[in-house]
Amino acid sequence: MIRNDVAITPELVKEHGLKPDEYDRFVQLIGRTPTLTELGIVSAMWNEHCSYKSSRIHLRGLPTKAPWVIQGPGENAGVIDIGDGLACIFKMESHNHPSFIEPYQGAATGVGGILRDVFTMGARPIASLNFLRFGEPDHPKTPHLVSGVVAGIGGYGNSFGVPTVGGSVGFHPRYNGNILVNAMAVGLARTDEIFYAKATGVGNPIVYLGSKTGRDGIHGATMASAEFDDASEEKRPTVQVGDPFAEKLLLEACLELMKSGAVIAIQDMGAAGLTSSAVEMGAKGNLGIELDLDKVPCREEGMTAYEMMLSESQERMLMVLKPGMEQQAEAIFHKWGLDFAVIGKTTDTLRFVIKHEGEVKADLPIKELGDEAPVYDRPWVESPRQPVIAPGSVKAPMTEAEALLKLVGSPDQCSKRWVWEQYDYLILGNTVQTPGGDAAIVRVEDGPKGLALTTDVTPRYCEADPFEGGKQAVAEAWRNITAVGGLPLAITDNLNFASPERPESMGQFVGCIKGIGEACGALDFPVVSGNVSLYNETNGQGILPTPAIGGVGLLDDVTVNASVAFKRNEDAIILIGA
Amino acid sequence: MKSAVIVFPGSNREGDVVRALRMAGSDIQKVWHAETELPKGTDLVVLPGGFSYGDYLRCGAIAGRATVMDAVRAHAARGGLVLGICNGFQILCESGLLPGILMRNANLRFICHRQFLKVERNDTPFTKAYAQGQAIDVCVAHGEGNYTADEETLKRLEGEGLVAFRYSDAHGHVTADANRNGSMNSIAGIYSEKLNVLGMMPHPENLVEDLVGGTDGRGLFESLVSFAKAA
Amino acid sequence: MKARVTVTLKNGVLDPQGKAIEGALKSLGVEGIGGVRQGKVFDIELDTADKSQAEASLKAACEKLLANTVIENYRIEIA
Amino acid sequence: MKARVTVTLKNGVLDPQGKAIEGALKSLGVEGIGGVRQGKVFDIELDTADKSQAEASLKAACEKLLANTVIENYRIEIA
Ligand SMILES: Nc1ncnc2c1ncn2[C@@H]1O[C@H](COP(=O)(O)OP(=O)(O)O)[C@@H](O)[C@H]1O
Repeated sequence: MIRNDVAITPELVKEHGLKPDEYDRFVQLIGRTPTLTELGIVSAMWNEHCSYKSSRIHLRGLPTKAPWVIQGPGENAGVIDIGDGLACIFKMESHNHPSFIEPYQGAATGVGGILRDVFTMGARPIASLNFLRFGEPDHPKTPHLVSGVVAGIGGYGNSFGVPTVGGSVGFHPRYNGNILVNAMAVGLARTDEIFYAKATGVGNPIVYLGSKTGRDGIHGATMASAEFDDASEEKRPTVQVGDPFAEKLLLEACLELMKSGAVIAIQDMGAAGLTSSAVEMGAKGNLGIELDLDKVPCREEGMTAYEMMLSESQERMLMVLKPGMEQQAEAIFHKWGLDFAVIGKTTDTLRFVIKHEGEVKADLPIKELGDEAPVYDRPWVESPRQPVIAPGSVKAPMTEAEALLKLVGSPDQCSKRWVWEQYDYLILGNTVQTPGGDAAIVRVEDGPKGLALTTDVTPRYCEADPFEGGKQAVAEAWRNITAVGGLPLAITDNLNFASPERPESMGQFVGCIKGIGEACGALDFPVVSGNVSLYNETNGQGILPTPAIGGVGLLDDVTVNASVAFKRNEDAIILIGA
Repeated sequence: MKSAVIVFPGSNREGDVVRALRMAGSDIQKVWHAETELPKGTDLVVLPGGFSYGDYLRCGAIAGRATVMDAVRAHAARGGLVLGICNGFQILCESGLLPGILMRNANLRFICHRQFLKVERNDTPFTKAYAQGQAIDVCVAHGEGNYTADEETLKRLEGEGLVAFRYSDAHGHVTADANRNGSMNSIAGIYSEKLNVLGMMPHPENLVEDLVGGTDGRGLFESLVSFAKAA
Repeated sequence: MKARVTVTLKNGVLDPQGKAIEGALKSLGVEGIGGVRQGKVFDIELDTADKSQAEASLKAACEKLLANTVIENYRIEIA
Repeated sequence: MKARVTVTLKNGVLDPQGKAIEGALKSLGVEGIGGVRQGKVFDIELDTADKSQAEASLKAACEKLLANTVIENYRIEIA
């Protein structure tokens, strides 16, 4: 018998971000009123971030295949074959809203999250990049946001020990109330040692690894409604704090454990923590999952099932282990000073069962939590065509010399050295081209291969014409890679847009994706991973449509590369292209 | 020559220094921080860069008190060679093997950039391959590299010739502009009294190949290997 | 006039530094330590002799710079 | 039992961080700040109820780790 001590009111449903029809759909699915824990679980699984409910049907159109693609979208990160038995694993992800609230920690945990996505698959991270957009430089909030975000990215990556080799910084008033912080991580693994989220085998142990669970990141509105200790005079902060040291330990411990042969499946606990990681592992493997929350290592006392299932505490992993390997795994984790606990098992029931303090707190059909999530074909309108301006009709507002000075002195065009000097871009000793050029180049192990990496998009092009802007972003990434001598292989994307519930911004989204798809198809440059970030707006003012593209290319011989600097006096300068 | 590279849980530049040592012709063994002894026949102990225990309290503070450090202190007392780079320098200061402390950079930010160093003397096991007064091109990557010591200590370091490197321009001139982290007397590295322990903030191990920036860092590792071979 | 400002993490906010120190103290054999949380103190000289003015300045300093009020609390003591 | 340990820089030791904060406060328009020195506080939970034992543990923690006694002073307060 499953008890429900909290009345599920329409207000509570609303605070969980579920629309009335979405809630009805859920009730129908389970055939009864959900418990509070179940409501929390479904709100996490069915929100935009996890379910891609507004974007899914459009993303289907993107080219994702090529002979060198080992794993396309749908896993923690994309995987491509770069020869010699090696795979490059990479992904980009946004942390826009948390970075606006607390720039240092928001950016830091963004970097931490994407690094975890990459090493969850068995890869050792070898480079990271970031794509940043801020409001006007003169806006009172901008300096604080810029310095916090840059310090946070550096603080996490530098301590973790991955070189931050590239990125992009730009400013525009449309980001005044909603900055963009997108982080990309790139790792290396052997093609026959890649790990996936899909659980297999009935009765196998599910283990919890890494840092303890606290009340970090639990949604503010729901916090207020649930009855926590009223004694605490301060409103509980929902900000997640990153611990790069713990992440480094987690990396080493996970890689060591993977080598031992004990790991069947692994999933990092990112947004929606324990909930989405467990559901994903079970659903992908056609298995049920049973968790006993009494076993979860907690940082704070008296945590409820609801809180544990929704906590976004960082630096945690969930794994399915081969039975009998628990002790060996535990020894590895203790050597690295991390928590380890067997907290559940796989079952053949296809149900997601949560037990806590002798009670069943949730009992849900596991596949439906993912598969039956609402999917929307939201109304959208084509972005209005901008009139073509005849070059002859524009009068020069200043001389060429003045224009040049103004351009190179503008915040968007000036040197970004002040940013990347705060990143350790040299660690690991493989950075062949540092930030400041077209694409960065990192050597693969001891060579001879190298990877060319870049992040790009020009949002004002996307605003003027989403389709052309989307195409251009891919083309620019492609050009940046070829400009340093690389063969472009694949991209990851981070689609930052305003509210999908407004047909105009949905139109921008749809247009940009079509453009990206067209360019990727034409250039044999598939999308292997990505992230969608919608609702980037404040007070009805949306950001510029900003589909950031992270491109990866290969150099067969990394010593043969080109850089932006002019090399010698009297060299000829040649302009090529249409 | 046999090098022991100490690995703390948060070390992250151990691979870089292993590569540089190997290129110079050294045998290398990695030693976990919980060990109580160094491998037999160790000539050189290296404390690599990184964030040994997260470096949340004071950089190197927790590592300076790690189990393995007793063995490192004993090795140094016997006259054995010890090299601490970046976090390794911070650890040497915290463990009492070198005087002074590394504080937050003057601008309070982490800085990563190429940097010239003036080689103060070339008659030590670490610098024989360089010329005295030579400006070598290396890089720095740290948030807390601002060398600070009391007046007496500074006087002693200067008086006894224990300053190993200073931040300089490309010509070896020690200028205020070249001293970006605010270190006293532009100090980038110092020796122990017997010149067998060197701590330095910059990373010579990241400039040992033309492909990744230059080779000025090689001299340090080559000096060490030839010194150990001669001994 | 002198003042001390103490800035501490709010309850429930993860404190990686405190955690690392706790672990280190245990491994150094210091007994009886149950938990550690780290904060900051600022010892501040004030140019004024007027207490209410000093308080206003200190409050501004905390809100604008010394404390990150999203995750930290601060306390002002004027000597 | 709870305790607070306060670690501050000794007089005469340069404090670049304090200096920078001083400068930042000025440029933020916070008036009347003459000087700033930054230190650390540690809020420590103790497993013991015996005060003298607690004091001994805290002293050991300070001497062994929390303070660098070459440049820092510490003060222990048991609540
Ligand atoms: N946030 C950042 N992180 C790392 N490197 C950056 C960053 N921003 C800019 N860079 C470096 O500076 C170069 C120029 O920056 P920017 O003009 O913003 O980008 P782009 O050339 O891609 O438009 C980038 O290609 C990159 O090498």
